[in-house]
Amino acid sequence: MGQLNLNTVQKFYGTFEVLKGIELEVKNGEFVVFVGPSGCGKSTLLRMIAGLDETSSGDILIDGKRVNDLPPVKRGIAMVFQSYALYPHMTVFENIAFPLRVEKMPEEKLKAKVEHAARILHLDQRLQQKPGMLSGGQRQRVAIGRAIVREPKIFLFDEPLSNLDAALRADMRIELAKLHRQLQATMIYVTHDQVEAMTMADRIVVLNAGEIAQTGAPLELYHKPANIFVAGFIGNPKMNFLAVTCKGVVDAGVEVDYKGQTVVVPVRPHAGLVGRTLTLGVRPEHILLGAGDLSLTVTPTVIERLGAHTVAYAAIGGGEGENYCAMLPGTVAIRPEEQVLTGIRAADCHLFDEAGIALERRVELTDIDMGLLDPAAA
Amino acid sequence: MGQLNLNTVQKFYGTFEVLKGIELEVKNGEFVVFVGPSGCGKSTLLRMIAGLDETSSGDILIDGKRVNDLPPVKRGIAMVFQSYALYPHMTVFENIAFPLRVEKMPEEKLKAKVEHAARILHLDQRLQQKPGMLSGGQRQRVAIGRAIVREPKIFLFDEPLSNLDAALRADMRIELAKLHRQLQATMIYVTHDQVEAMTMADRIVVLNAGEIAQTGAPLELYHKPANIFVAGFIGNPKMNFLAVTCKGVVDAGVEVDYKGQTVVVPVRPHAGLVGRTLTLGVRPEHILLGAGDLSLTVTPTVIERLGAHTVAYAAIGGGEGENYCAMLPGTVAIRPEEQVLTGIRAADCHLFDEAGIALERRVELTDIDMGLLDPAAA
Amino acid sequence: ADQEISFIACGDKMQPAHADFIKKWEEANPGYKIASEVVGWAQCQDKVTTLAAAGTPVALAYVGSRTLKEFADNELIVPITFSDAEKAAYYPYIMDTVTTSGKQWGIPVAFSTKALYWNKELFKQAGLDPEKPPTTWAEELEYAKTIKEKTGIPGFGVVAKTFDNTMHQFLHWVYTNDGSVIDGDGKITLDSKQNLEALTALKDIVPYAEEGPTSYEQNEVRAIFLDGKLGMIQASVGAVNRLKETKIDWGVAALPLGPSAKGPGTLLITDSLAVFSGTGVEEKAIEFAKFLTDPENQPIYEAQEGLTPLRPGKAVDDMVAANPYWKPFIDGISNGGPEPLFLDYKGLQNTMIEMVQAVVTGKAEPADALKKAAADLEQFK
Amino acid sequence: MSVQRSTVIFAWILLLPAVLYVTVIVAYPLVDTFILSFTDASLKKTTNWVGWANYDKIFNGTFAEVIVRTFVWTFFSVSIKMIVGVFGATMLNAAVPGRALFRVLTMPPWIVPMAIGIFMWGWMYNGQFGMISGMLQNWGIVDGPVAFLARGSTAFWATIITDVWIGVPLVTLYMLAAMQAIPQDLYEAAWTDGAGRFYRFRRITLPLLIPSMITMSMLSLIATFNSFDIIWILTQGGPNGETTTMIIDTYRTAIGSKKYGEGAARAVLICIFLSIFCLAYFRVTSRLAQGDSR
Amino acid sequence: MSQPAMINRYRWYELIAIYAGIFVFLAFILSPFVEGFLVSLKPLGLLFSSPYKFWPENGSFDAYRTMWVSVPGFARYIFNSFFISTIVTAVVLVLVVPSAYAFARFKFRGSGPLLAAFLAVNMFSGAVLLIPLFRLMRTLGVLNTYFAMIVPGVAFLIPSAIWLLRTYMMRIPRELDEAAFVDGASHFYTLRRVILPIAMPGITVVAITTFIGSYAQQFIFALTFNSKTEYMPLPIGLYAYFGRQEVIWNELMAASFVGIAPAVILIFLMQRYLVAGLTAGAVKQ
Ligand SMILES: Nc1ncnc2c1ncn2[C@@H]1O[C@H](COP(=O)(O)OP(=O)(O)OP(=O)(O)O)[C@@H](O)[C@H]1O
Ligand SMILES: Nc1ncnc2c1ncn2[C@@H]1O[C@H](COP(=O)(O)OP(=O)(O)OP(=O)(O)O)[C@@H](O)[C@H]1O
Ligand SMILES: [Mg+2]
Ligand SMILES: [Mg+2]
Repeated sequence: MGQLNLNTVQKFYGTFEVLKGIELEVKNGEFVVFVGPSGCGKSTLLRMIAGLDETSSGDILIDGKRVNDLPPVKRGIAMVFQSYALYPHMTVFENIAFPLRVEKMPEEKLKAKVEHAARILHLDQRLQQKPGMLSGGQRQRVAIGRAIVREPKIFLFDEPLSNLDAALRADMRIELAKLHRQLQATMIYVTHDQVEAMTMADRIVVLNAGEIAQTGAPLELYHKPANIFVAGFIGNPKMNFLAVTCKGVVDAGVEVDYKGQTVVVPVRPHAGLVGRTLTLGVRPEHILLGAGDLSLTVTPTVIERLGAHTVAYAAIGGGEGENYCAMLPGTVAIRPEEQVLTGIRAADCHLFDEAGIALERRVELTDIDMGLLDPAAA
Repeated sequence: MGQLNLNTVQKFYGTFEVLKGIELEVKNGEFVVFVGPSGCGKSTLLRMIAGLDETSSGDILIDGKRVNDLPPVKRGIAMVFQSYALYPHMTVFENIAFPLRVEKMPEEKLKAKVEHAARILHLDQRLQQKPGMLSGGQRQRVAIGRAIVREPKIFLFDEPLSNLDAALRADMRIELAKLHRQLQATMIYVTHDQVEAMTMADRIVVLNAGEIAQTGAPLELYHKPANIFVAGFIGNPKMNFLAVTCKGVVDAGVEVDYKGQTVVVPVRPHAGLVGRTLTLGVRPEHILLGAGDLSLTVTPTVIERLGAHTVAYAAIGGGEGENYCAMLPGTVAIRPEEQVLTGIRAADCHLFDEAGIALERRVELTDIDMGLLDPAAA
Repeated sequence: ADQEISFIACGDKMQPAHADFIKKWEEANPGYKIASEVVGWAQCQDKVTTLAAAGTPVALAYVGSRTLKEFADNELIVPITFSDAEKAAYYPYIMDTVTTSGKQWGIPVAFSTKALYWNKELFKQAGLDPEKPPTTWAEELEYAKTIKEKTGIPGFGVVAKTFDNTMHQFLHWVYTNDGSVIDGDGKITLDSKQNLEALTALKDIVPYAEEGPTSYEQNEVRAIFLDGKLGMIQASVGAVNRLKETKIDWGVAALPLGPSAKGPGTLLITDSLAVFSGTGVEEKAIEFAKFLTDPENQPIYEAQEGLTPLRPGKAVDDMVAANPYWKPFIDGISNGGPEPLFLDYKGLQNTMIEMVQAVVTGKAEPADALKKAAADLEQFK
Repeated sequence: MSVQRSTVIFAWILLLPAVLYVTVIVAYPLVDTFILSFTDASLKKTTNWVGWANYDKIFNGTFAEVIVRTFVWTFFSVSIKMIVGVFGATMLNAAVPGRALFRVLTMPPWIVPMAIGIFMWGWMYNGQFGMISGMLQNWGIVDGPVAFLARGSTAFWATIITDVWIGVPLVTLYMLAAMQAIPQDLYEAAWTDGAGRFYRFRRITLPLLIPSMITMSMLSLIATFNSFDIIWILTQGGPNGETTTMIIDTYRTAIGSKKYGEGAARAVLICIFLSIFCLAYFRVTSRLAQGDSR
Repeated sequence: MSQPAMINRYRWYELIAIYAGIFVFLAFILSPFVEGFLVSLKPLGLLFSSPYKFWPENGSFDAYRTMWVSVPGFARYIFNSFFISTIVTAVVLVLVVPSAYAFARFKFRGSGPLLAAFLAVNMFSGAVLLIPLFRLMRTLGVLNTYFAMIVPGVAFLIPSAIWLLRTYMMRIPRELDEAAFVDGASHFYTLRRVILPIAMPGITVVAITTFIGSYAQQFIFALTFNSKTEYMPLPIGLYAYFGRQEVIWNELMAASFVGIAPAVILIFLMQRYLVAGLTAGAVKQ
C-alpha cells in the first residue's frame, strides 16, 4: 500500500511562502512526476513528504495516517537523491545493504535481498566495487538499489537523472519505467526534464511558484494545457504564442483575428469574449510548410537541422529575439534569411484568455487514443 | 584570418596514446564541432590547439605558422571553458575586461570594448554584478564575452553548454549560432551533445578513441555515415542495426536477406559481397507503422509518448534489452505488449560490411537539398 | 665611546643595592659602562652558557659556584687572584666553593646555609616537648613518626623532585654525618659508611613524610610547612620571613646529626660572579666584581636579600644578637661542606637525584643505589 | 617545451624565497647539527672528529629504554588527542544553541603560552594544594592528598594528559572542519533509511574522517615526539627517569651537560625515526587514496 | 521562525547527552584555566593552604592591579608580542603564499621531496638547534633586535603554513589559472589578480594560526637571542613573575590572563572565518 494525501500543505522559510497550500492525492502504485521551473518548490515538497523538512502547516497522510511528525523511516518511504548520496567508503554491496544493516537483518537474508536487487539492476558484477569506480548510470542504479531493498510503500526521486549524459539518461528512463511496472510501488519523481516527465509519468503535477498549475496525464497536459504557463512549459521547443482578437463565437468554436486573417479555433467559448485580446498558442511541431487555416510568411533567422527534423526560428512582430519556431519533419529546403510560407491548422490551436486560462479545446479525437488519456481505462 | 592545420598531431600520456596522428584542416570562419564518446580525446585535442597541453609530435599551424611552442595568447586563440572559469571575486565587467587589462589597454578604450561586447551578449544590465549572482546562461555569456573582447582569430569552446538545463541550452545554441554569423570568426567547439553538433556545425569531426572516424557536414554524417560507429553515434535515438546476409548485387544496389525477407538496398556495392553477413542500419525516425519494403512484427515493451512523437522500444531476436526502436510522429495508438507491424523503406537503409565500413548510399536526392550538404556552394 | 662590561644577573630585577653600586662604580671609572641584563632564575645559567659556547661570552655573570669547574676546565673563565687577607676575611670553606686545582675561579656573592625548622604546635599535639627540637637523626625519625601517628600530619618534609635542591637536601644528611662525595684528590667517596647511614636514614623517614615526596621541591615543601601541614623541614633562613606572616608557632635549630657526626654541619652553597675570558675587559670586570662584593658593600646587599653573610664581623654579631634565629645558620658554617665541584655538575646532579628518588620510591635499596651512583659519578669528574 | 620550462622556472621563482629562507635559517643549523653529531663538541674550544662513537654510546646506554618509552608516550598522547579531538568536534558540530561560543572556548589552550598552560596543570596535579587532589578529597574519593607527579606511573599519564590538552584545540578544529566537509545528503540518506544518530556517526562520519585523521595524527605525531616543555616543566623527566623521552634526554645531554656532539647524535636519531614514520604515512595515505578514488 | 533541519532536531535526552558531552569536553579544556583563575584571585599568603577550597576565601582582584607594578614593562611586553607576531605573520604570508601556490599548482621534478623537506623542519625542535642558530643570528647581526625573534620565528612557522595553504589552494579550480593564461596573463599576474583574492579565506586562517603560534610560543628564541628588555615578548614578561626566590603565582596567573586576552578577543572576532576557512580548505580529505 502506498497512498499519499497532501492536505493544504504549506511551507514557509521565514516569511517566504515556498509552498502555498498544496492539495494532492496520489493513488497506490501511481507514478507521479513533479515538474516546474527551477525554484518552484519541487524539492521542498518532496523533502517534506520524505520527512527531511518540516511541514509548516497542513497534513501529510500516507495510507490515511498523518505522518507529519514521523521520521522518514517510519513513513515507509525511500528516497533517491539527485546526488545519489552513495557512501564513498562502502562497496556497492554495503551501500545497498545499508538500510538492512540498520534494521539488523540476519546476514543470510540480507545477502539474498541485496543480490536480488543487484540482479534486477544489473549490478551483480559490481558488488565489490566502490562508488568511485562506477559510471554515473551505475551509481544511479546503486542508489535505486538502496531504495528497493527496503521495500518501501513510496519511492521518492529528486532529479535522479540530471547528472547523466543524454544517452545514459534515455537508457535509465526505460529501466526506471520497467522497474515501476515490476515493483508496482508508488513513485514520486521530481524532474525538470520534460522528456522524462512525459515518458514516465502516469500523472504529471506541474508546479509554478509554489502552487499546482495543473495535474493530469502527460498527453492531457500536452493537448489540453489548463493555462498558458503549462502550455509553455510542456513541450519542446516551446509553444508559439500569438496575440489575437476575438471576433465572435460560432458553433465550431471561437473566431479570432490575427493581423487580418480570421480563423475559427475549436474551443469551448466563455461568455463575453468578443472584442477581447486573446492569446493563440500553437506548437512548433504543428506548424506546416505551405498555407494553412492561418498562414504566416516568415523569414527564418536560425535553422537547426537535426536530420530527423528541421527546426526554424523566426522573429515575428513584437517581442525581442526569435519568438516563432517551427519544427518540420526530415530535411526541408529552407534557408536562413529566405522568406517562407508556413501554415497552421485551426484544430491544432490553443486559445487563452487575458488571465492566461485556457478555453477548453475540442480536441479532434481521431488524433488521440482516448484510452491513453485516461490511465484508469487502460 | 583564422585558419588551422593539424599535421599528424599525436599526444601521449606516458605510453598511452591519447591522440593517434590527427590530420585536420579548418578553414577561416568555419564552425567546426568535435564530437565523440567520453574519453575519446576531444578536450585533449582542444587544449593542445589552445596551447594548454603540450603536443607530443606533429605540427599545429595557425595561418600557416607553426605555433607548437607559442603560449596561448600568441596563438590568437580564445577559449571558453566548460566550467566557464569566471573569476568569482570580480564583477562581470572586470571578468570581461580581464584580457584587456592584461594587455594594459587604456581605460577608455577598454570600457568601450567591454560595453560593446556586453551589448552583443545582452549583459549590459549585469556589468556590476558578481558571477555568483548570475544564472547559468548569463555566466556562459560572460565567459564568451571574455573571449570576444580579445578579438581572437580562433574561438575554442569545451562543452560550454553542458552545465545548462535543456531550455537554456536551446536558447544559447541559437545565440552562439548568431554570434558566429556576426563575428565571422573560426570556431572550434567540443560537445557530446548531438543536437548541438548537428545544429551549429559547418562541419563535424567525429572522434573515436583518438582517431578521426569521419569529417563532414552534419547532414552528410546523418545521411551518409562512413562507418558503423558514426552511424550509431549520430542520431538520437540511436540507429537500429539488423544482421543480414548478402544475397547478390543488382543494378539498384545490394540485395540482402533478413529472416527470409529480401530487400534491395540502394548502395554502391563492393566486389565479393555475396554470401557475407552485413549489418543493415535504419534510423528510428524512418520506421513506419504498417508494412514496408522490409516488414517486422514487434512487441513493444516500453512506449514513450512525447506529444510530438511516440517512441516505441522492442526486443527483437538476439542481444539483450530493447534493441529495436521506432520513433513515430504524433500520438500513435500502440500499447506495450501488443504486437504491431512496422515497415522499413529500402531507401532509408544503410549497409555496413563486417569491418563496419559503410557501403556508400545512393541517397534519394529529392529528399535532401544538396546545396545544404556542401556548405561551400551555399 | 665607553667600554662596555656586560653583566648578567639572575632574578627578576636588578637589586637596588647592586644598581646603586653600579652607578657608583661607573662614576669612579669613567670610560667604562656596565651593561647589565637581568635574566630569570630558570634560564639564567643556560643563557650564560649558550653565550659562552657560541663564542660571545658576557664579561661578568652571576653563576652557581658549582658550574665554575666546568667553565674553568673549558677555559671559558679566568682565574681570580685573592690576597691572603681577602681570603681570610671569608668564613671558612667559602673559598673552597670556588676553588678547583688550586685556583679561585669566582668571587662569592651569595651564600646560604640550612637549618631545621619545627612546628611547636604540632609537637604539642603529638605530646612532644615543643621547645626541644631533635638533635640526632634518631630523634628526628622518632619525632616524625610520633607526629604522623598522633596527628595524622606528616612529621618531616622530604624533598625528592627532579630538581637541583633534591641533591642539596641529601647533602644536608651527608654533611651532618661527616660524609663527602669527592675528596680533594678527585676521588669519588660517595660509597661510604657515612653516606649509607645518611641514605638509610632518609629512606626510614619517608613513611612519615608528605605524600609523594618525588613531586615536591624545596620551596613546595616549605609551603606545606607554612600551611602547618608538616612537623619539620630543613630550609634556609628565607623561611623566617614567611613564617612571620603565618600564625605558626615555630622554632629553628641546627640540623640534627647522624651517628658518625663529628660536629654540627650544613651544606654551604655559594653563588659567584664569574669573569669570562675573551672579552678584553677581564681586568676591569674583576675589579668591578670585587667592588660589588667588598666588605663594605656586600653586607648591604646581603641584608636586602636576606642572605647568610659571607664574612664574619661585628655586623654579623649584631645581627645575631638582634635576630637570634640567625644563630643556627651561622653556627653550621664551621662544619659545613661545599657543593661538590664536578666537571659535569648536571651529570652529578642527575645521578644524585636518581639515587635519592630510587630510594625514596622504594625502587632500590640504599646500598645498591649508592654503589651505582658512585660508579656513575666517575664519568662526570 | 618552452611553455613547460617557463612554468617550472616560475614555480621555482615562487618557491625560492621560502626555500632560501628555510635553508639559511633552518637547514644550515640542521647540517651543523648533523656534522656535530660526529664530533665530541662540548664547551671546549676545540672539537675532535669521533666518527660513530656518539651513536655507539647512545645504543650502549639506557637509550633503548628511552626510545621505547618515547614511542609509548607518543602513541598514547596522539591517540588520546585524536579521540578527544574527534569527540570534541562531534559535540561542537551538533546544531545546538551556543555552539559558536563553545567553539571559541575550545581555543585557549592553544593561545596561552605553553609554559603558562603547563604551570596551571602543575597546580592541578599538586597533591597538597591542587584542584584534582583537593576535589577528590573533598568528595571523599581519596583519603589523603594524591601527588600525581610523584610516581612514574601517574606522572607518565599526567604528562600525557597535559600534552593532549595542549594539542586538542587544533585537532578539534581540523576535525570539525573535516566533519563539515562531509556532504549533508549522506546523513539524510542514512536517516531516511532509519539509521540513528549514533549509527550514522559510526558508519558514515567516522570512516569518512579517516583520511583527515591520518593527516592530523601525522602532524600531531611530529609535534608530540618533540614535545619538550610539558615534561620538562612538570617533571624534568623524573621521577626515576620514568618520564624521560628522547627529546628530554637530548636536551639534558646537549644543553644540560653541554655534550653538544652526543646531543646532536640524539637529535639526528629523532629526525630519522620521524622520517621513517612519515614515509610510512605517505605510503598508507597514497594507498588509501587509490582505494577509493573519488 | 527558522528552525533547524528535521535531521538536526534533537530529542530531550539527546540534547542532554550533547550538552553533557560539551560540558565534559570543555571541563577538560577549561579546568586548568579555572585553577589558574582561582590562583590569581588568592592572596599570595593563602595560595598554599589546605584543605582545598574551590572558592577562594578573601579572593580579590588585587593581583590584577599589582601585576602592573611588579613588572612595570608588562604592557610593553604585550605590545612587543603583538608587534613581533604581526611582522612574523606578514613575513610568513609573503613567503608562504607563493610557495603554497607553487606546490598546489605545478608538477615539477623534486616538488614532492621538497614539500617533505619542509615538513622535516618541524622534526627538529628549536631547542636542539639553539647554538648553531645563535651563531647564525650573530653572523646576520640581528642579535638583540626585534629581528632576533622574528627571523627564527618565521622559519619554524613556515612549514605548517605551507601545508595548510597548499591544501586550500588545491581546491581552487585549475581552469581559473588556465583561463587567465589563455588570456595572456603572466603567471605572476594570475597569482596576484586571480588566485590571491580567491584564496583569501584560506590565507586568513593561515594568518590567524601563524599569529597565534607566534604570539604565545616564542619563548626560547627571545630568551637566547635578545637581551634588551624593551624588545622582550609576552612569555618573557610572564617569566618575570618568577621572583628571585619565589614565584608570585597569583600575579603570574593574572598576567597570563591579561596577556592572552588580546589573542582571545582576536579569535573571538575571527572564529567565523576560522571555521569557515578551515572548512573550505580542510586538511586533505
Ligand atoms: N533553507 C532555505 N531557506 C530559505 N529559502 C529556501 C531554503 N531552501 C529552499 N529555499 C527556497 O525555496 C524555493 C524552492 O526551492 P526548491 O529547492 O524546492 O526548488 P526546486 O523546485 O527544487 O528547484 P530546482 O529545480 O532548481 O531544484 C526556492 O526559491 C529557494 O530559494
Ligand atoms: N593528465 C592525464 N594523464 C593521463 N591520461 C589522461 C590525462 N588527461 C586525459 N587523459 C586520458 O586521455 C583520454 C582523453 O581525455 P579527454 O579529456 O581528452 O577526453 P574527452 O574526449 O574530452 O572526454 P569527455 O567527453 O569525457 O570530456 C582519456 O582516456 C583520459 O583518461
Ligand atoms: Mg530541487
Ligand atoms: Mg572533455
